[in-house]
Amino acid sequence: MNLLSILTFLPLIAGIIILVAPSGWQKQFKYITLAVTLVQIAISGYIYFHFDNSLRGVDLINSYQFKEQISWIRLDLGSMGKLQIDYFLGIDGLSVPFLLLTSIIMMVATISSWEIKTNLKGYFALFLLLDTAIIGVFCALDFFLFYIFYELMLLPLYFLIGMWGGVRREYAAIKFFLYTLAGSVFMLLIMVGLYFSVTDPETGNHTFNMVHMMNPANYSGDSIFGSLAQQTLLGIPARLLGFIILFIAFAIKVPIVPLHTWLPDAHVEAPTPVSIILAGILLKVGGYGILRICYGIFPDAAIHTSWWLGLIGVVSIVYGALNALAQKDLKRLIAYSSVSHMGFVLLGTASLTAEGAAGSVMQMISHGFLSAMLFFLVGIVYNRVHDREIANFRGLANIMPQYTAFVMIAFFASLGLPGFSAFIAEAFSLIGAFNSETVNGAIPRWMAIAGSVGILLSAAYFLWTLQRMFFGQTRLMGGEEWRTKLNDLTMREKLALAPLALLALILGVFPSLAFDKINGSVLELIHHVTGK
Amino acid sequence: MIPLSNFMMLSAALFVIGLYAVLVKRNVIQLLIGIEFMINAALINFVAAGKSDKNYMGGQMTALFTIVIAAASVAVALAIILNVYKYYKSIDPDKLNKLRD
Amino acid sequence: MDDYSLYISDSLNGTIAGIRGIYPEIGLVVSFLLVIFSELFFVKRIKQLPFWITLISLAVVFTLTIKQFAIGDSLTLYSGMIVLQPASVYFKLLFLLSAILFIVFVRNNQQMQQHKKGTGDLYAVLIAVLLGMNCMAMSANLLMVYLSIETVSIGSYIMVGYISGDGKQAEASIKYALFGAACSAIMLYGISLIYSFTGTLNLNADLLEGLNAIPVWSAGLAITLFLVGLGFKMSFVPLHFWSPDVYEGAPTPVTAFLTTGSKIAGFALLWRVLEAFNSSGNAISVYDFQGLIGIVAIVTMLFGNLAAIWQDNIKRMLAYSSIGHTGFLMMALVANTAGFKSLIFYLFIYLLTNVAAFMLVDKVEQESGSVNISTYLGLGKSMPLTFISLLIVLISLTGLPPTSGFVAKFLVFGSALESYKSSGSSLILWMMITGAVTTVVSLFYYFKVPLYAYLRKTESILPREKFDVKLVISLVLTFLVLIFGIFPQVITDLIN
Amino acid sequence: MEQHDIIPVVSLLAVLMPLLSFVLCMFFVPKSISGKVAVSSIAVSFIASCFVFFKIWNAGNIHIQHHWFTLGQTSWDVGLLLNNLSALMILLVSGIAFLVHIYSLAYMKGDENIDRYWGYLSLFCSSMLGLVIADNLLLIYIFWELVGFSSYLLIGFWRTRDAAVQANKKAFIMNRLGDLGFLLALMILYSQFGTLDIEKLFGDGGLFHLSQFTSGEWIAPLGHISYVWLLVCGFGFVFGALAKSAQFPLHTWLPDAMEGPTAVSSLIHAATMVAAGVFLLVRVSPIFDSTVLITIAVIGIFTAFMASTIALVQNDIKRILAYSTISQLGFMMLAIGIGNNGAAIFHLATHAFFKCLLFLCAGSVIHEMHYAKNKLDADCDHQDIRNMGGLRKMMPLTFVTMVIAALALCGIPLTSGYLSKDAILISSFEWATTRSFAAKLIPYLAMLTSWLTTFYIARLIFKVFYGELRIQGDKTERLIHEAPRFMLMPQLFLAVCSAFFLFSVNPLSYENTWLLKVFPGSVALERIHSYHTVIPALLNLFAVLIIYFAYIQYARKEKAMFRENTWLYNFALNGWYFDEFYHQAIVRPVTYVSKFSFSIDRKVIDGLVDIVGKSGVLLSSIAGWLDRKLIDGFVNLAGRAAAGLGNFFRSFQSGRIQYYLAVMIFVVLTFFVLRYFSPAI
Repeated sequence: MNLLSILTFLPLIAGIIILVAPSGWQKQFKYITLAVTLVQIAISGYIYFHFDNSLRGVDLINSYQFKEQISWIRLDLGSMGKLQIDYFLGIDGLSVPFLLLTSIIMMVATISSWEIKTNLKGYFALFLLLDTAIIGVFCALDFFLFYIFYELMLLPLYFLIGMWGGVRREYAAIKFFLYTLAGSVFMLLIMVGLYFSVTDPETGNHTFNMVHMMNPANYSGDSIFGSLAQQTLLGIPARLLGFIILFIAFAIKVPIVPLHTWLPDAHVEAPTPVSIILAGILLKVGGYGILRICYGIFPDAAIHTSWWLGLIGVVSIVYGALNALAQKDLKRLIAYSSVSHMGFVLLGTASLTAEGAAGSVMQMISHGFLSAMLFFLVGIVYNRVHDREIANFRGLANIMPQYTAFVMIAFFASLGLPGFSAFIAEAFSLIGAFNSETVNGAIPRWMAIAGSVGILLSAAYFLWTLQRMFFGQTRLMGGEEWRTKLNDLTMREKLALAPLALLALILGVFPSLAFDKINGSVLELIHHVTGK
Repeated sequence: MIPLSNFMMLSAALFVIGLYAVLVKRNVIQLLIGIEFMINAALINFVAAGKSDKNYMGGQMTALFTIVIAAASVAVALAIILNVYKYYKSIDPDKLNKLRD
Repeated sequence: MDDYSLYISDSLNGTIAGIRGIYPEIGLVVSFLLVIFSELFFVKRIKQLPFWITLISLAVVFTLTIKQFAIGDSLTLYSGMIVLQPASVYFKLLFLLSAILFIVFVRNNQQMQQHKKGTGDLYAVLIAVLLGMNCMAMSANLLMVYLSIETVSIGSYIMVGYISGDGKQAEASIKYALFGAACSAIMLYGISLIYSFTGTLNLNADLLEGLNAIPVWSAGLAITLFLVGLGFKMSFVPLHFWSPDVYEGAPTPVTAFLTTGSKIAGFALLWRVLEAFNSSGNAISVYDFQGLIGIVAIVTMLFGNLAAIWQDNIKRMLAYSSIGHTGFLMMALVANTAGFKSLIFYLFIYLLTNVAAFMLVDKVEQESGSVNISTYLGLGKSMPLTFISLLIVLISLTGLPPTSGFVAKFLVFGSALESYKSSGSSLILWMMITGAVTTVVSLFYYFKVPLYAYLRKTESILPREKFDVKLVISLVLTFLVLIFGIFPQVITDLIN
Repeated sequence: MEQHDIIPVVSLLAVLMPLLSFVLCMFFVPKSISGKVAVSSIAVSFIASCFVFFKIWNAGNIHIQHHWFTLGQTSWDVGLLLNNLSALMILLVSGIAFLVHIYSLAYMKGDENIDRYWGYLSLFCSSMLGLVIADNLLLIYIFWELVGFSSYLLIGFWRTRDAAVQANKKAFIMNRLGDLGFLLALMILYSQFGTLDIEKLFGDGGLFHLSQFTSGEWIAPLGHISYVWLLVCGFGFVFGALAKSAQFPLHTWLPDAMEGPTAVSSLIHAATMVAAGVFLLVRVSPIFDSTVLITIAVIGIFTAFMASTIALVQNDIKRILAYSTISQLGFMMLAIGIGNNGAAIFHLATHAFFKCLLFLCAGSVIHEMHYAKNKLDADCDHQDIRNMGGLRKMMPLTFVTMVIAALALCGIPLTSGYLSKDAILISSFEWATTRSFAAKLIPYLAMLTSWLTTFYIARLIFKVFYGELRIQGDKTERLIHEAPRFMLMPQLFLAVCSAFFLFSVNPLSYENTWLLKVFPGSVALERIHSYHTVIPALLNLFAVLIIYFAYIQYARKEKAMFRENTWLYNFALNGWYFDEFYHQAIVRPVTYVSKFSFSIDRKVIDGLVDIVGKSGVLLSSIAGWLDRKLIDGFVNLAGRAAAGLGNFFRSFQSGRIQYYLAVMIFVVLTFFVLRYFSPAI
């Protein structure tokens, strides 16, 4: 049984066990889920360290690793030929870091789920279903399978936000669902179009295999997305339209500026563990999708639109940071800071340089750890006093010293202090963006300069918050009653925070841990897109 | 002999009268009468056109069947109207609007 | 007189030869008589005898229909009145399946069982309606079309008004009857016009020549009027007004049957007419069917999904959603031959999902008395099994991946894309885009149910869930909907 | 291990020992012995740097590298570059740090979170030492920001004081602004040369020298871009240095940084960190072309002049010294601007000693004043020189050492300050001879600034040590007594270092200081003999006059020559209103823009999305009421957005059968007419 399949379906089985188990076992559900996440960490750790860095993946099908390909659906559609869908899992440099990131974040989210009190059975079942869907998205190499896992992610999140969320949870949940579904339904149309354009070299009938979609030889002459047919849909060249629609579908997840308004609502209303997962991993699915699918399948369109992608990236950075500066609610501030930090991912990717792309993947990993830590920290305060307004707290450092230490680590790490992974990621994204004009002219230099303003703004809003909430004389809105409630970190909370801080530090000091795995695939992706 | 188009004119006129009755009448039964007018208009057409179609007698056959079916549908409709009257105490179609959006 | 004698012997031979092709219909007639007979004499002693007889006879007819696959390509019987093709056999199987599910539903429906008149007559009427549907699937002659539509319509008026427990059902049946009668009258007039223009009733080449000969607008008028009757059965946009009120008013099992059985019959007939027109020379010159269906499909999809947003009554919402699905299905029709397999698959999945949905809605109504979505507060926890399967069914109706609804929509999109490749008309593109947009809109009103059931709490005490046959059947249906989503080839290999 | 290999290991030891003590103090070691751990670690690193200094000075460079990570094709390495500059700096930094550590033992005794103090101090030392010996610009950038971060921690050490918390945020953000320039310069260099290794770039035969500048184009190994980018790269480095060394546009954070403990101010904001800017400029000096050098010189001299005018009127002892540091750094910038890097480094070294000494003495004075204030519990500011006076008798040793330092600052002969200041002034005069008239202005401005320096330091000395103690309350019994032993020892040692003999045998001419010989100036200045004698003489003559004048003014208290509330006085007191200007010009608009963008976000984009997506959740209740109103109307106006459209479709269901039939026929007929009789379809 292939490792990836075990990693993907282990949580699903555990989820079913929890569903079937008598609801009296409230306490055991937590421990079952924790055990599952620990096993997942073991497996993904094993995969990470047995990953052969020299194999490049991306568009070379035989250089994917831990592959598993079983024929799943063979529909005979009469004149439309046989529909061939395979259960095809495999990983390469782009997806292997995300497996480890997902398992770790899931473990931290489980620890933080100790605070959930109502309807534990439903909660942990949905939690594990979400886990399966996310791992599946990162491993799937068959577009149909990818789409199923991609949609499967929405259902549990809708209920997790909807049933355990804050005051306006329904509005947030339905808004999140509608946003993502709107993007993915049009992705379905493109997927159908691609399916009919691509034929599998071995079996000769149409296929969903993403890697076959990446190499232009498999496109039949008259097909819609065939590069030589130059068909146009609604006046726009078909391949460009396909790229734009797929990009929009993933951009909603990233999120980029015009399509980001679901993020603050979803985060503010979601319970802490869910917003940890939402920020830690869900945003990375968008970035991963752009790299793997948009850039992989439509490389020619990617070059044309790289200027626009860069512009959107820069706008996201600056606009997100400015918004974060104006927030009064701490969680909403961190949500907008995530929008700004994910802007770097887009800028790095649009640069189509090795530094830029590797920087953006590194930024996704580092932002995964840091945003999970930030949301967990906000959750700690919120669980104690049920208030997140920055203005209501002052001088927390005096009554919660350890908490302040972790907050300072998290804040300084996310604003890009060297020694932490975010600095390496953001610096190399910007260097790549700046460098791209000499290397391939993808995006102009001023975008890198405008992007670097984002670093300054992130320093501004993080330090301003630190100064308002943590330093100075202790004055709390809730007065004495809050002071008694605001006790310092418990062992459980430290157990969740310490690994994240350590990982951010280790990746900052030894970035080769991540870069060695990513380099091969990034170079192959750049070669695939720009031909250099 | 009278050309087919005259018959078609007559049936068209009858059809429109029936349609008018259906749309305007304040009484469900008169509405049914309107529908019968429309069906008879079709009958005229069938019989008139049937004259030229010698061998299959298509027109006559259809007319016969239509008469039988029209009778059946009217019977069912009247039974339902009876039932409606039991509850609504009126057969004005505008009154029957409990089921609406 | 003697010149007629030539024909009598031929037509007699034709009728005798034709019997071989209509065994299932004969079976239905026999079972119709049996049911009436058992209803009159034996019902005192064995209360549910009519149900069992109907069930057995339907099973027998099912096997007879499957045998009909052996007839190979199309076989015209009774001098062109009906034609038997594998396509119509598939449709017949779908009718039988929806009829069987209807009977089982009626058997477990409290409202029906407590009715003083008993359900024997209902079964008889059902078999008559089934016979009408089979004829609809096979008709090749305009008279046959009218006859079959009328049998099905009159039968369904009776079924809708069967219980007339309160004003609503009576009003529903009168609306259905009047709207139906008016539409069939218009259709009849359309047929008479066609007949007087072309002189023939058989849907074949010379009918087309006749229509080519006359000025284009008059042919257009005749065919448009003819399509009105057809539209009534399928309830696409201009002809849909009756369906929300009738579906809300009628008893739930009948609504389930109407939304599935008679709608599929409508599609079968439209398929038959299109197939007849297209196979005998290109019908485009006479009447642009593709364009009409395209526009109607777009408007129906938009209307069905957008209007459903406001509905609070669950049955009315499902009515609007079935209008939306009609629009989506017409996209498969536009792709004519290529679309047949996706059409049948979608219809089959739509049949299962809709019946399951209505059964679950009926169970919720029966146990908690709430018909409106807003009164579903907190039921999610107290009736877990019901609401989980209702959730899966609604997900399948929306078309989200793990369920078969997604595969169905995917196949229809595929066939539409295929037809776009061959014909290249941008109308099909707009249809696909509307299809995508309306799927997103449909998510919103389908998810109002779990929104109220799970996300909202209530203090009032809630009914416990009773584990009865209806729940078992709906669970089985939900399981099928899920399994066909993961392994669709189980079904598609059967259709070829 | 052969001779050559020990040195890098030792220098690495010098850097890592403070880091070890940072980790120990912060997490493991109890409060009581954290001081000893910190001092011993800095002691070890001081000894190590002495060893490295004597091995490296004038004996060729050492450059070892180790692979850090590969990214794409380029592999990034981490390494040590030990040349004369880094050897000198490593000695300077660890020496002064060692002295300040000893000083802090006494100064910070009794503070409740002392372990955090030692931790932060050790972190600062290790990052500063790392900055000095890093071999590639990325590593320098990393240590550069870590230095800024540790200064943030130390300024905000007493985090209950609001002023301190405001100050450290301001310091960090301003430093971060400078770092943007630095990062931009890095990017330009990387995109042109593909590497950031200093040796490869600027070493002899390095890549930078291969690039040609023809017709507005900068052709380099990897790419060719317009010449402007070379200027931008130069200005990037300058901008970074300006922020770190608190020069003209970005200097306002240094005076506020005085909120931190005085020991910290002395180490960081006088000697080491602020010197990092100068160090960086010298490190990358080959990249500057003439226009950039001119700008550096102008900024330097303007800052010097401005800071000295402000220092004239300040009353807080530490703020005077802060502005004096800014002014002296201005001088160093001037030296770099005129191409005499040697003079800049020489002044940096001497300034480090006497400015650190000034701060330490100020620290002792404040320490005693604070002690006295608590005893009298007078509520006056113990740092304000107007409350001090007549400390000569009570703190003789501090008085002596402070006077020596003051003399060094003014540049009076026999002190190291004289040598380094003269080096700068004379070479600026030599530089100006060949330049245009405007350039000639600079040396005279420099001379004027040094006189102003003499005046404000004299004012400080006389106000603090002469006259009577002006603190409220009864001053009968002896309040102030000499600083404790641990504070005095560093002061005495530094006083010794401020004398001339540490740097050159001949006290009067700067030419043959051992330090200058090693650093070649980037612009060859031919020596004009006359200047070498006339300028020092002129300078010192006036200096003595000014000191005497200040003596009369402040020590004897005859008559206040300067009226207090003139416009000019207030202008200088508030630091030329830069703070207010920045607040109005930058901080308020940025917060305004961010509030504006958030309102866009909430109203426009969210609103737009909601209208499109508004299919019922929010509008349903209102629309429901409207909907019932419309149901009876026959013709319904076209609905609003998607919700409205749904409403519009739904309102056809009026429930009346004839209405249905009428609409149905109407639609069928219109379709038929449109289809066949209108040209449209």
